[in-house]
Amino acid sequence: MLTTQLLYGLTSCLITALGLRTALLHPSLLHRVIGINVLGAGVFMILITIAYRGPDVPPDPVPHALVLTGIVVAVSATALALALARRLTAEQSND
Amino acid sequence: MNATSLLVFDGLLLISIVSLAWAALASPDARRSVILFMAFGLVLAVAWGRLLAPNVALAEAAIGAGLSGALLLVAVGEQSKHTPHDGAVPVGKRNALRVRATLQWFITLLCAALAATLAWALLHALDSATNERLAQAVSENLAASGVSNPVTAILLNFRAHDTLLELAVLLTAALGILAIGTARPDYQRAGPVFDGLARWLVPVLILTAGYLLWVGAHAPGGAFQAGATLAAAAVVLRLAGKRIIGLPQAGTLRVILAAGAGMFLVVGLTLLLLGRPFLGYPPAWAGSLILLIESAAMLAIAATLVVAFLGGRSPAAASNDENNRC
Amino acid sequence: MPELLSLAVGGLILSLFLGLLRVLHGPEAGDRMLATQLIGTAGVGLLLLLSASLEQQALVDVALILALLAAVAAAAFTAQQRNARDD
Amino acid sequence: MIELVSSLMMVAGIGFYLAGSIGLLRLPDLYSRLHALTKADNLGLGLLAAGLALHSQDVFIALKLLLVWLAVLAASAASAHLIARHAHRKEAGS
Repeated sequence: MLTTQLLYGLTSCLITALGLRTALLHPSLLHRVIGINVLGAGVFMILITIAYRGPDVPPDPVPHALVLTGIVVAVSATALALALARRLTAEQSND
Repeated sequence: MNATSLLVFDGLLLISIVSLAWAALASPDARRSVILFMAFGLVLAVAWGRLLAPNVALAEAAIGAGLSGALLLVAVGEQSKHTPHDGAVPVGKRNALRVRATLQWFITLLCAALAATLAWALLHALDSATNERLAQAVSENLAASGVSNPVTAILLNFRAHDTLLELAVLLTAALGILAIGTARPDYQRAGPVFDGLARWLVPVLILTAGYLLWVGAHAPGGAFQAGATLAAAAVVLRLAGKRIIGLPQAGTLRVILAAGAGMFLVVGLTLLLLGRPFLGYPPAWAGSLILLIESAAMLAIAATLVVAFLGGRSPAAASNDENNRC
Repeated sequence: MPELLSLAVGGLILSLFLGLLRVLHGPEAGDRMLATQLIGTAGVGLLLLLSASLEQQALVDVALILALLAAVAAAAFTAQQRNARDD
Repeated sequence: MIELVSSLMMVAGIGFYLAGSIGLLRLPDLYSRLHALTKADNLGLGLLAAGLALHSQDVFIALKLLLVWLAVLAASAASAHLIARHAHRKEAGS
């Protein structure tokens, strides 16, 4: 195991947990959406850390492909969540 | 670069990442959170570059640092305008509050446990001999895939089924947004400085999108990064207060939104009719077929992201739908 | 040359770190946005240096996208204020 | 000789970066911070990119580096102006 992997791996676990906590507990919807995005970033970092093989070896491309699609799915899920939140606000202010 | 300086670099980069994530989540003010989140995305893009993942770094730079931030900023602006009763959550009895505090502690503890378990599993996985089976399979078959960028080969050839379904997920999200909301009102016309920015930024973004699509076959790049960059061009036009942002009207828009998954299916089914497996490209044609599918996917991804930024149907289309219903 | 690249990377990460302090301290949204621009520019410089020292030409493309999209983010920030203010 | 010039340019570039960030951190208000920031954007990145372009000795990469610098230059000029104007309007409005 490389020191780089250790450092990035532990960081990724930390931000995954931080993001999850906010996504579950925060009262504001927008903060929850940001929390889910931070959680996603943590998971992406785990995958890219696993793919890393050191500075002089080409990394494993399979996790990179997973993360690439993950980023795009994450942004569209974020957009859907924001659209839902917006509709919710509109319905509430109609009452 | 020697090992020590890389180590110092990693340390400072990771401290920045954690403190930005922490500050973005802990800040009470939503707009501040979003700005911190954008800075977080910028630093992440550098980290992906550092970990030799340029394909991912491109997507993060376009989406994490740019488009997500723009989406969230617009949402913040609306929230602060519309929610006077924000924070006025009805305060329950003291008992309920105590239950809530206990619950919060419990969930925090669970998250800490999750982090520890993840760390344990990750260290275990990194310690055991790395499994190179998949990476080897990719490099062995790369020559026959029609492209030389391994990530593009995986996405568009080896695991094309997954990417097809992923485009279907994007289509679902776009349809959901179109069903839930109506488009946000147009922005007011921008001043001369903003117009000047848009005048060069939009064409450069469009050219860059084309470059990324083309270069994706043999170097980092591809449909996802290109689609996000193209969407950014439309977002800038929208922000500058232009009504026409190159997005076609209702009917054509739906065709473009479905183009990514649609082109995949057309190519796959055609190959099936010709007696080949579904999406099993003939090696001689693989490169061109991949470029064809990627071009359609780029347009679909860009259209999805622009619809996401607009926030729903255009008001004209929405009133049409109402009329049809009555 | 490798020593120089290390030194330059060190200088830039320090610059990014100082920008980070300003992002965290604010006090106004505009200050944070300016500091985010600095982090973006430092990120662009870091990617250029990494592309030379890790011999990854593609990182220059990443730097270009980062520079362009940081402008989009700043545009979104100000345009949203423009609309929020005027109506 | 080219190596020396390239090294000097890079060192000077980093110097401007650091000066810019220290200014951003130490100066008292948004407008003077803005002034500091432009040093990092224009000169810092410009000298760094020029040094790297000389170092790489590849025309295509040198052109790309130039493009990156121009993009940052134009983008930062416009966004700095916009941010400053909005801060100014916000002050005037409040």
